[in-house]
Amino acid sequence: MTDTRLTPASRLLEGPRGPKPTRRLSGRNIMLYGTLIVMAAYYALPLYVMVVTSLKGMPEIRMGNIFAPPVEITFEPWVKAWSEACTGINCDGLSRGFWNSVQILIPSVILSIAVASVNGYALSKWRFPGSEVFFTILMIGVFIPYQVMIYPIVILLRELGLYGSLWGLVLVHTIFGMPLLTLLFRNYFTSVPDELFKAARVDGAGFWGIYFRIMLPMALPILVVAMILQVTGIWNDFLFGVIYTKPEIYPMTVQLNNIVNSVQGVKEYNVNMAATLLTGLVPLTIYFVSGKLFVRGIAAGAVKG
Amino acid sequence: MPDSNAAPRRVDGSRPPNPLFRNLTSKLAALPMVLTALVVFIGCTGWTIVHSFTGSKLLPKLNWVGFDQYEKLWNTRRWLISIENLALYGIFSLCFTLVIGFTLAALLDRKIRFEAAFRTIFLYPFALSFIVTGLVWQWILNPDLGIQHVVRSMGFTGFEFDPLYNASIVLYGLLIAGLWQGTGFVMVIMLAGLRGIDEDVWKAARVDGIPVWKTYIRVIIPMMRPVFITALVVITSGIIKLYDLVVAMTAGGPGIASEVPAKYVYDRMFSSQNLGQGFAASTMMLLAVAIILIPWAYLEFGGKKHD
Amino acid sequence: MHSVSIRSLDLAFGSVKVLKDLDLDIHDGEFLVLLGSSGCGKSTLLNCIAGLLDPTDGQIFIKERNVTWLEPSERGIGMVFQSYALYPQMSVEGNLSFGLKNAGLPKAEIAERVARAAKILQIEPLLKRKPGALSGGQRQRVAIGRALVRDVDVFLFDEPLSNLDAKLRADLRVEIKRLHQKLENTMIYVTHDQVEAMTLADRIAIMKGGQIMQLDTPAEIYNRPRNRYVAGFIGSPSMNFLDGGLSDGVFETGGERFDISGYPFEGAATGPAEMGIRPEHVATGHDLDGLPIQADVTVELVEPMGSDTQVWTTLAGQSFRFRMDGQAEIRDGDTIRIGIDPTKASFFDKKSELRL
Amino acid sequence: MRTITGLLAATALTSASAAFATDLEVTHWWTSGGEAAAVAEFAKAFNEGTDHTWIDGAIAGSGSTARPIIVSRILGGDPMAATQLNHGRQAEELVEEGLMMDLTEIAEAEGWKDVVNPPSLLDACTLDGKIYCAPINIHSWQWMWLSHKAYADAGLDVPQNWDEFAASAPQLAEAGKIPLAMGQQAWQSNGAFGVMSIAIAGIDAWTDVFVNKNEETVMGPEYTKVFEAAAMAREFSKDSKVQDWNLATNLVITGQAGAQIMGDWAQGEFAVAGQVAGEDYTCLPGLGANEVIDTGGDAFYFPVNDDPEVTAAQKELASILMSKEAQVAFNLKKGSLPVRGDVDLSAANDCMKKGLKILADGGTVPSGDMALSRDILDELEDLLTEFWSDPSYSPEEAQKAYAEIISRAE
Repeated sequence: MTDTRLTPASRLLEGPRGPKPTRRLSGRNIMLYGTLIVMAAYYALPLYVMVVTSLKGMPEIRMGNIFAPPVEITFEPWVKAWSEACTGINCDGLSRGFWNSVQILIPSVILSIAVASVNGYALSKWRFPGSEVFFTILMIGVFIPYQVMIYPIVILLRELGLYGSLWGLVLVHTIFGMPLLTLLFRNYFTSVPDELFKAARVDGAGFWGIYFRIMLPMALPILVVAMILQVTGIWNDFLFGVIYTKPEIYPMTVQLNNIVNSVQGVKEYNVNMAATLLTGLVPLTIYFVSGKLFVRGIAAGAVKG
Repeated sequence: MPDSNAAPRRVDGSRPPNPLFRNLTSKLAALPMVLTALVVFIGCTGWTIVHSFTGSKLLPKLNWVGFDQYEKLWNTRRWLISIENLALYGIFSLCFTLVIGFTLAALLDRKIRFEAAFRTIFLYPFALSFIVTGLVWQWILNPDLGIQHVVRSMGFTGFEFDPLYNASIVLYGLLIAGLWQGTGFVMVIMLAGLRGIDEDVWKAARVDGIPVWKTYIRVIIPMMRPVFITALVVITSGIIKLYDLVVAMTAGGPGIASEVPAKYVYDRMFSSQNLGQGFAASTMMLLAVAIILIPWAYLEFGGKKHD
Repeated sequence: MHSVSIRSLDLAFGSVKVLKDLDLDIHDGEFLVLLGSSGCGKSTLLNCIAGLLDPTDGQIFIKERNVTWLEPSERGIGMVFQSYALYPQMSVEGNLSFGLKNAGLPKAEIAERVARAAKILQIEPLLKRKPGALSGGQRQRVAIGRALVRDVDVFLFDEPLSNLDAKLRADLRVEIKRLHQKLENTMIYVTHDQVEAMTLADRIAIMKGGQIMQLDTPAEIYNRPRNRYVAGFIGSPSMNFLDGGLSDGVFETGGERFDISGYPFEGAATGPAEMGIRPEHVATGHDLDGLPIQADVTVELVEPMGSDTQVWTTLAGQSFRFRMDGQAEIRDGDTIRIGIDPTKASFFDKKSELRL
Repeated sequence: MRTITGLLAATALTSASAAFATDLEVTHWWTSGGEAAAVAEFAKAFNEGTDHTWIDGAIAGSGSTARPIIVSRILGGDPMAATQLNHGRQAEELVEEGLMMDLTEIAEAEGWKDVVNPPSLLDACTLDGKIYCAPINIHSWQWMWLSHKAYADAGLDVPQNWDEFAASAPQLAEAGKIPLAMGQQAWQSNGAFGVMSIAIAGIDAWTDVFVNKNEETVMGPEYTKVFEAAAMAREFSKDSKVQDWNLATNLVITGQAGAQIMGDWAQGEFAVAGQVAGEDYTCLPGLGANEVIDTGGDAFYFPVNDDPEVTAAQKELASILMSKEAQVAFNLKKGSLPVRGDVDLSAANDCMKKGLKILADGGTVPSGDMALSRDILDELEDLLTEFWSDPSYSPEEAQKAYAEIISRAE
């Protein structure tokens, strides 16, 4: 992405564009940073509570307040959440779901992004009569609550013979990821100059040639956004995972739900928090690592048109 | 690159090809989208609407009952409360998300130090599922353990803050958690929009002596219309689908004070085994969505001219 | 032999007609410029020739072959775009060879052709660079090279110089002209810049509203514009128009009577008409001798431009401009005598706007 | 030599298929401490008694979380081998659609008709003379659990019936105890109300409402008393800020709360906590007023499966679930009563024995699950959970709304 003309947005992304605040400790600066710090506290508090709690023992939790740092740090809850917590008669914690989640995640992310990017490409560069109608239907689909679709999709998957299989779930993720991702890719590819597309056609490249050789290599910023959105969405999914598959391939969130909701005597908050953090680790890592690319990609694709 | 589009070399270009097969590959490539739109979104929606006129219980059956399900729906207190809740939550959530999201973005855009750190802190909740969000906020808001407990133990024994156990303020409890989870993403969208605005605009405003806050309101925000539309789509679609958070935090309680339509649909379909009723409620939700969206979608996508 | 022929071409986007029953024949090896202001349909026509837009009706022939419904790559054309449209992720070499690879040419030939094109355009040292690391002029050379390697019959240029600054534009213009001299290919060149059109073209087609107003050599278009639109469009500063009436070798305008008996009318020479006279065809000083039309005018505004000076004034109650030598000393308020040679003027019918 | 190996291989093959080990997936929502321990007994009996393996498909939450998953799986054509469902009307349609396996053959072979007590349990599994489910246990809602520690701390005697409890509640509250522990979930509010109806309005009035669906009785004086009592209970439980029933039970176990109205499954929690009936806690069937129990309970259904191996294994599972040993082991852990009248329950504790005695005396009523459709039950749950959580909701209003819902019941 060196030709700045092609993605005007990226040119403008190098740094903040707002007015430059006066230096030093002016009243305005105090207010600015003050507001930011107060807001940051609100956002950071739950994570802090989760971490702190997950490192405490149950007696300490019962006594003290939830914001106090642990007096005695213990990793017991983490071990328990990962490999010992029980649901029903299975006592192997989250570990059994982790690889299932990975197995679901990878094909779902790849397929949903592949389909949506082709859609976005076709909608922006190869419009055909009615293509906008289908797109509008997809856009309205963004707003349809999943609950409405659960039942008909059970029937649909049954008729396709995919019910209960990993591929059935992958298909469901692809379908429900399609509207938003298609919108992202469509907007992004629309911002790619038509002339580039025309040049490629004159050069004899067809639909797939242009897609693979020209468009896809240019789509890195939006691919990052799509990937982040899909990884979080699919990793955090509980409803589809539990309804459209069976226990051997239940995702990690099902175990999380089981750990959090099966109370054995008293609620083990520390184990719950550890389980929560463990489940959130994959998407959190991705956010911490690629947060900057995310903002960039959004600027390049999501906010236009 | 093998290319079916360019492959059939026709010597004679005098006859127009069948319009159906013109750029056939692109149409084939769009097939998954077309099928999804037709079969899943239109088909399943139609199926739902049709079955809302039946007395289906556990299994979908075509035993017609006319508008009975709708009549029952609108006579059900829980449905009415659900709608009211959604409307209230929706308005608050929409306003606060936009305001907070924009404010944070504007603050981050003011050449501050540690921008990346702040941005990450504001955004990370978006990586967490509603189950997690619900769990942690349920805990922080728990009067016997969380904020209320801590404040009381500091000596303010009269302090009361138990939104999850008080029917009249439970929606605000949901809002605190919902905003925590969702504003980060909107902030990023806004930030991206702000970064897309030409610096000359700022210069012009400074030359004209317009105060900063006024520049934002009068100049910058109007320029960010597409950004706000994207944000609006993201926020409203989230509001309409509001379900997981409620289940994770309050399960609709206390009593039925925090019930929402999506939960009504789900519970009626699967727990009460009254599919017809669930479908009727779904249809009403779809209708509401259609009334709001179709004119907008038409303006936004349908009316666009060729250029 | 015609290189490109267009027969009654129509193109409509919905109810908007962009090209209207358009006919055009381009000779082999000709440099044709499509000139017009934005929205006149010139780029649309070029896209139709390239096969990037499907016409609503009509036929397109390239080298006597009907290509109306062929893919762009099957038409034997190369195209250069305004924004260069270089593939950003490919090196210059990759950009040049992309079309050849798509056509399935053997590697050796691809290398040879790329080398040849690079040599012609003097971009050999740039071959391994990415487009982002090139200057505007270099990018446009690569873009031209991309058309060049394809070894095509017809080159299509879509405002290729518009994104460059003035100096570069002039340089590249010359280069394109040289290229044409060397290759002797047919070139169709779209621009809104009349200087480019005049300097480059063998023939210029001036377009307006999806139709060709005039198709002629630059000189013919400059000297004998077919209608008022072409007359006003070509020439900078643009032509002066005086509103009036024609009768018996006399043009009456704003109370003045001009003797125009020397003008070679093509048809009837009576009725309401407009007289067009280019600012550079207005005579002053010694050149006045013997001119049948002369008048004293008051200088209202002076624009010195170095080589010459433009003077704004009023003639016969209408705004009027003329050009003087750059060295002439003249000030606002001065009175000056000017003269017009009617044979250098143009007359247009008031109603049909056609040349008389 | 060749022939011998061939023969050996053939034998190995036949023996392998004869004792083909199948994995049977069993879904249920028993995930609390006592429940999980109980279901482990079934899994153990199945794994040890057959060559097959019990694959546990526990779904935490409650029936309302698990039920859609179970139903979707069955409809989706990829069902589990066996699943927990409350018997009664819930599964009726699935049976009618032919999605559930017919157990009649095995039931007749093992004489379920003769051993299941009360027979109503098996009736609930029967449709058109065929048996489609295996009843597992008898659960009754009609219990109040009282914490000895809480009363000792407050210096009070442990009450022996609802009226005594109601009288003691203000003093308990003064001593810093929550008089009545209640979870926030709707089914708990509804269940507790049902218990109070039978105890306070009496069996006849209750039967008239639930079995005859007579809304006039709801508006009658007996039920007025029930609603007044419920309003009192609401006041007693206002400081009980927990969601789950077992967290509420835990309040009783730890002496933070005086009492809880909850079904006999609460007993499993007391057992897991190592508490002894009569010493650490007291159980009052029918709130000590009307000593009856309903005979709801859990049942296992076996969705139809194309694979004959699985079908055979499903039948083995059904048989094991009904066996005397598994019944005793399971129910002792779960705190519920076995469905067989012919088992030895000498190991049972005080509370279970009370229940068994009532059962033997015929002091049973049908459960709400069997009497009303899930739809109507859910509406009642919505009503009562709202009533229970909103102090401004007057008993009179609630009574009217209740009557209205009953009037629509089929």
